[in-house]
Amino acid sequence: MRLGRNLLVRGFTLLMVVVVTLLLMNVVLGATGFSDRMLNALINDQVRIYRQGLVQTIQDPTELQRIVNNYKDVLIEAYGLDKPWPMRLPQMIWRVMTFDLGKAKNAQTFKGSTEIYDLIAERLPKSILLITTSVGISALLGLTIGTKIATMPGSKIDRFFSNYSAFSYALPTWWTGILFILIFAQYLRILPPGGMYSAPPPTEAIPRFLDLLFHAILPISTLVLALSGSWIYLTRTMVLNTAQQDFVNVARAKGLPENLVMRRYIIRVAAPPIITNIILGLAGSLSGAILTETVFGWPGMGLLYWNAIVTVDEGLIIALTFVYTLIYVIARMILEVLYVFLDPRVEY
Amino acid sequence: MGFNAKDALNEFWSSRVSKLGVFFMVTLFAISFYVLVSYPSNFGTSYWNRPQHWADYPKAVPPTWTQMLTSDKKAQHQILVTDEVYVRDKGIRALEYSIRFNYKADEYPKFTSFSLSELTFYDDPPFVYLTLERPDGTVIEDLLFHSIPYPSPGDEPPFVKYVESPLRIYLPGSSEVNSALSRFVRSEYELGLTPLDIGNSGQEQYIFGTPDSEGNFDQPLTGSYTMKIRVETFHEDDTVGSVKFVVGGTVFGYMGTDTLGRDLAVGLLFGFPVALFIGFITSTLTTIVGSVLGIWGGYVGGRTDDVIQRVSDILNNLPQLPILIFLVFILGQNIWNIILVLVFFGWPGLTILVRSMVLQAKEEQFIEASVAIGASRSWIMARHIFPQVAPFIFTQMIFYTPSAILAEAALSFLGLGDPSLPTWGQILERGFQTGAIYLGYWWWIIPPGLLIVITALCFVFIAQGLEPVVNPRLRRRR
Amino acid sequence: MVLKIEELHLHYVTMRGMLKAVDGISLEIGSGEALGLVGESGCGKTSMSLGITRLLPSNVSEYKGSIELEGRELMKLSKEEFRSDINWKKISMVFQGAMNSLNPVIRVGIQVAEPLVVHEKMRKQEAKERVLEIFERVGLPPETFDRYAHELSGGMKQRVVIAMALLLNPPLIILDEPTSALDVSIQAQVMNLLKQLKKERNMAMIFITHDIALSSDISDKMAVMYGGRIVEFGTSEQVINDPRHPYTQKLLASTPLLRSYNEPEFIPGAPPDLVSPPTGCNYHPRCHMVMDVCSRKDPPTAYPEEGQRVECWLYGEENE
Amino acid sequence: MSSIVETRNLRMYYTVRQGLFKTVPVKAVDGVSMNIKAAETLALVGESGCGKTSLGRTTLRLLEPVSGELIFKGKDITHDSQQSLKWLRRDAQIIFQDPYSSINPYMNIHQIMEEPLIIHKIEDADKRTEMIYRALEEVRLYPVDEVVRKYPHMLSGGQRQRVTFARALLLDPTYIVADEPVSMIDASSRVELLQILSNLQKLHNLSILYITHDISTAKYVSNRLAVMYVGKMVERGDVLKVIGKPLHPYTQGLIASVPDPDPSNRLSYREVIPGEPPNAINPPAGCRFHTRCPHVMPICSEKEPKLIEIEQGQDAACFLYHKEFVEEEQPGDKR
Repeated sequence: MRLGRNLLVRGFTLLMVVVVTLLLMNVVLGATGFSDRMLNALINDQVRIYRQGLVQTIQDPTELQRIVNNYKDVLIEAYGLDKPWPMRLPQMIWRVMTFDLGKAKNAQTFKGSTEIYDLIAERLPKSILLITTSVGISALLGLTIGTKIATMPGSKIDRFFSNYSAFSYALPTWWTGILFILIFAQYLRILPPGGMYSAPPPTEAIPRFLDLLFHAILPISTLVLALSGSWIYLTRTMVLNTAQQDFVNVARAKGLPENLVMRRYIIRVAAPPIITNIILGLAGSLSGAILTETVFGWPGMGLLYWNAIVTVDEGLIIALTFVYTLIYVIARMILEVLYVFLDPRVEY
Repeated sequence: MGFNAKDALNEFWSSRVSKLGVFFMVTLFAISFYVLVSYPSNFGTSYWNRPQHWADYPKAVPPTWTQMLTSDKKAQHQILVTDEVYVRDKGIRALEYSIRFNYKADEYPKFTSFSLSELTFYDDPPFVYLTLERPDGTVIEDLLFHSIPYPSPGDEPPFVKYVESPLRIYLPGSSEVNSALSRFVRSEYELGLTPLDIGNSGQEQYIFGTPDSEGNFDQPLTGSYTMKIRVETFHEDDTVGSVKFVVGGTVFGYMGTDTLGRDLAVGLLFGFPVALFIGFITSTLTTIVGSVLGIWGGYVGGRTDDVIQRVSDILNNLPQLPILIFLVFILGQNIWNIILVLVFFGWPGLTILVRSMVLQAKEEQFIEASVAIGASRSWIMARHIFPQVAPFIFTQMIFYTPSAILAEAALSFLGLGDPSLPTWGQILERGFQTGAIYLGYWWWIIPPGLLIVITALCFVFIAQGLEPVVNPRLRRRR
Repeated sequence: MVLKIEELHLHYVTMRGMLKAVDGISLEIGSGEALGLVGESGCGKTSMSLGITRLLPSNVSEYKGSIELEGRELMKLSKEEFRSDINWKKISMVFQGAMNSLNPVIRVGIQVAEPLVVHEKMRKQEAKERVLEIFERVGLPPETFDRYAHELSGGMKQRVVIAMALLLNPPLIILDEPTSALDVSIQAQVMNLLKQLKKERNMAMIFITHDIALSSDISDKMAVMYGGRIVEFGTSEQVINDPRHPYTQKLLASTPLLRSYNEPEFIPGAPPDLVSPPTGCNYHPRCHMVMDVCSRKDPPTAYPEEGQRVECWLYGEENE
Repeated sequence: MSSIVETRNLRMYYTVRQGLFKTVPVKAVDGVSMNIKAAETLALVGESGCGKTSLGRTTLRLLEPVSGELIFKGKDITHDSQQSLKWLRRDAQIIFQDPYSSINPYMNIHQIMEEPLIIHKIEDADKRTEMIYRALEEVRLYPVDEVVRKYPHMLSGGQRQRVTFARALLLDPTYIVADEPVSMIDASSRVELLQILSNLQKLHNLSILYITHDISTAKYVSNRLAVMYVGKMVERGDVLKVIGKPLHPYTQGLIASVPDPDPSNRLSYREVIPGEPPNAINPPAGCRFHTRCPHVMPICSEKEPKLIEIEQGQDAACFLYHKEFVEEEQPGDKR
């Protein structure tokens, strides 16, 4: 079963990516002494709570101090702070994987939880909503416009889009976002400058959805502007390359109608490499999303990330870095599966 | 077809985008060179990020040229400095300064202020008098009088003051100025205004205006003003470094200022060499690492290649920005950290590309021919493999430059820039954090972004122009 | 006559200037006849086949002349008429390099069946049956239908491509170097197959090759191309046994023979650059019988024998 | 005449990846014994994938033999290290098939020709130039002054191939492997190149291994002919004898497959070998040709025939002629 094996291989590679990321993160954390500081903060926090609990029952300060110190020693051992950081690596990796990194410093969920896990669980769907919509629209634009202009290389519209792709490569997403806010929200006042819902949000389903749509127009346009340029151009190049192959000529000689030639002999054949490039482009869309969320105050993980940086929240940054890697790997995995079905030649 | 440098150059030059790119590039380099020569090396820490340096500057005002777009003439912010001194020795010894300036606006200045720096005195502290001669010939005598405070007891002469930070007198805050103006309008226009009235209605209109028939100061008096500054001293060796008079306006300079009063033109100019530096260093290092590993792995093959391939595959599969954020956050916001991290994640992409090209290049029979002749590996890599991939590598290097600049800008925007080196991204970040978008401070937001885009575009254009020249697919044999 | 071509021109624009790939070619093929088109690389053989099937590259600058197929003037047809009436139904083609002639991501059977579905509006199942029939005829097992191109050997791919060309039973089939990528033993198999098919179906063929010996294996008539023109045209017997044009003579003399001994000769110099061809006769710089007039004027067409045509001053009238 | 190159039971396998972790050997050369005498041309013919190119490369140690012996001028060099083979790189040369790929397009002809001289430490620049000029004159590339300044793309295929001939000759070798040197050259120039090659051979007393799939050109340049099929040598002998009266059924089929220009060809069917060659990863047991052989016998699928002399100066490996001579099993045979 070649298909299954291929998928297995890709899955394994991507799993390795996650493992390596975790390892890399924790080695950096360990080697820079960051994990020591973090764990110390965690322990001190717990010790403080413990002491508060005991203050009521134990009156003698030296006795109290002794018990508290004992407790602290136990914690230090439990967290492995008495050992050098390489020894703690497996434990630390586990901690990152389970988001056991303390509480967020300056962010909370809607319900008021400051647990990192809760925060991410709340923010993740909002980010995914933004990313998938934008990636979907960009891919659609890339495919339709790219294949269209590939049939007329050198034309005005073709040149327009090749310049457009150069611009969209050079245009920082976040600056585009800022410009959009400046134009559409600040001067024209036709669209909201940020957020996900109006305050207070509509309660009924349909107005609520429309409100969301209204708020999503600018961030999605920003991301689409950033992503679609290169995708259009790539599609165009791939389609043009494929169109030069001999079998396309054969198909024409067979008297197949041009649209069938286009569909079955050009787009169908060019699809796998286009998908490959979309896979590679995903990394770009992720970073674009972090910045776009920041600019528009879209309450997803990107905004959380930015908050974490501004408030110097180590635990949150570590957790988010891990989650972003995970999202990326999962998205790639999905596309790889698609790819295997598209290209019968694929063999690793 | 063989590689012909002249044809390649012609082909490159024939495209409009390449010409545009080269033109921009030359401009970028010229500006960067100017900045390198004229700016102090500690610009970031000692000037840009030191609020005192910008004390005399207006806060968050648009560029001067914006008044060309409106019918009203806005008050231009003027910082007038002089150290040209006339020493009068008859009678009381005095250091006299004279500052001439033009005032052309339709509105009054926002404020005025006076500063004095590097004062040295040996005896009693000097007195400072300001007298303003106005375009219509009227003179406001003793607009400001200020006596320098006595030195702390125990200090020995010479007494040196106002070196680190100058003496700064904000005229609207001074009741003496109001009194002087009250005297002035009474004697000149026979208007009975108390110092309190003056202070409440804004002293600038009395300094810079004349009353109309109804006694309203609606229109500023435009023309040439002269501010006379007299420092009366009590010892013949007393000196003053320089004096400064600020006419606070609502527009300033070529690029306006931010909320700290920083002259954005100065900061934006400094961004040129920094952007080029980050772009070039990063792309050069990335290219060196990426192509060496790519050529080596591709040609030598075997286990070395496997390892290089695996590592580059994994690194290439990571989402860059989150990891960049993480690493720069942990390692510290230092330009070298940023560059190193960018290189660390940049090389695998190039290695993968170069390797695949080398795999193709080494199938060429002249490689085997060279082996058959007895050439060593290093000879073959240097003489036969490298020349085949070099033009491609060069294009990739140019192509990678803007992405390094953009990556740094993105990090800066997230607040992870190196504070000792102001960049366009950092200026934007300050603007964003301050809420410049919502306050409508477009001059703080648009120019830095535009410069990033133009710089990146210039490289993209050049790379695009080079592509058909070096792309082996477009340059097939026969 | 199945095909009659008169004064066909096909010129391209290139970076260096105008390239006259086909420069005034005339030929005719009767039904059931195989025409061998022989020439060295770059002489315009492939352009000629593209000209007949109207598969023109984008840089064509001139395309004129007359192509008559079964009495119908093809040059007058619109693009769409040509596609629906002529392509594959009347003229099919086997391209050089079977590997590249097949779409790598579609099963070969479906590709072969396509013309039936498109031109004859056949249902899929019916089309498949027809394809399997023709597969059997060219010696391909039925499993081939569901294979992808990369899963087949070179010989099998060539058979698939031939089966595809035969499918609609066109009156004319153009074969462009159909065996050049194959090993000799497979090449012989394919040639035998073509001979059989030609006999069975009474098809006219244009067999394009650089190998005059291979061409003799199937051709009834031969056309020798040099520098964008047909320099000699006649029956195989006439061209091989009694070549008139100095180029044909030398081409035959330069072919090493396996079964008898000859001391092979060579033609000095290189084929002409079709962007800046020599004046007069294209061949004169390499010709061993060159005369003064050859470099000055285009050679006349002579008819030394019934059915034979030579473009050479050796046989030309003085008044030309 | 003494042998310049001799192989004894030489084997060369290369591995291909099948799936992710499994690699399988392709038995490109699977026990070949042959010799090339001084100043003789041995033509090695066979279809693509039969191992003829691998055998040629292995005799130059450009590919590593897995077993057997390789003897060059009487010296066993099967296991010599590449570093110690620098003399061989001077004494034995190779000419490739594709004249467009076998010289570096980024160098001019002078630089291309100079490379072997620099590698082999001929320090004197004037002397190098003199050697280059002499070699180019020998291959009739005139005017030399102009040619040396040209880049490969300014030359025709035939001219480029002459440059590769000249480069191979520069270091005055005794042995040359010519791997399909004319198969990509136009018919009209092919003969000229073959003539140059023959002349050079006589002039320099070269031993040449002429690898080709085209028996008719082999007939004109070689003294002896060897036929390979799926890694094995099935027939060899005097070239005219083999072509005139081939013994092995494969050779017979091969020769029958090749047409001469003759209009009567079209009137008859050609005798052909049915089927396609098996792949060298899993060759058939016994005689490798038995799956396609018109004369197949039961023994053919069981035992491997040995290559032995059948007629004076003509050897074949076929049970039609000798049922008793079975190829001995080699230790490397069993996987």
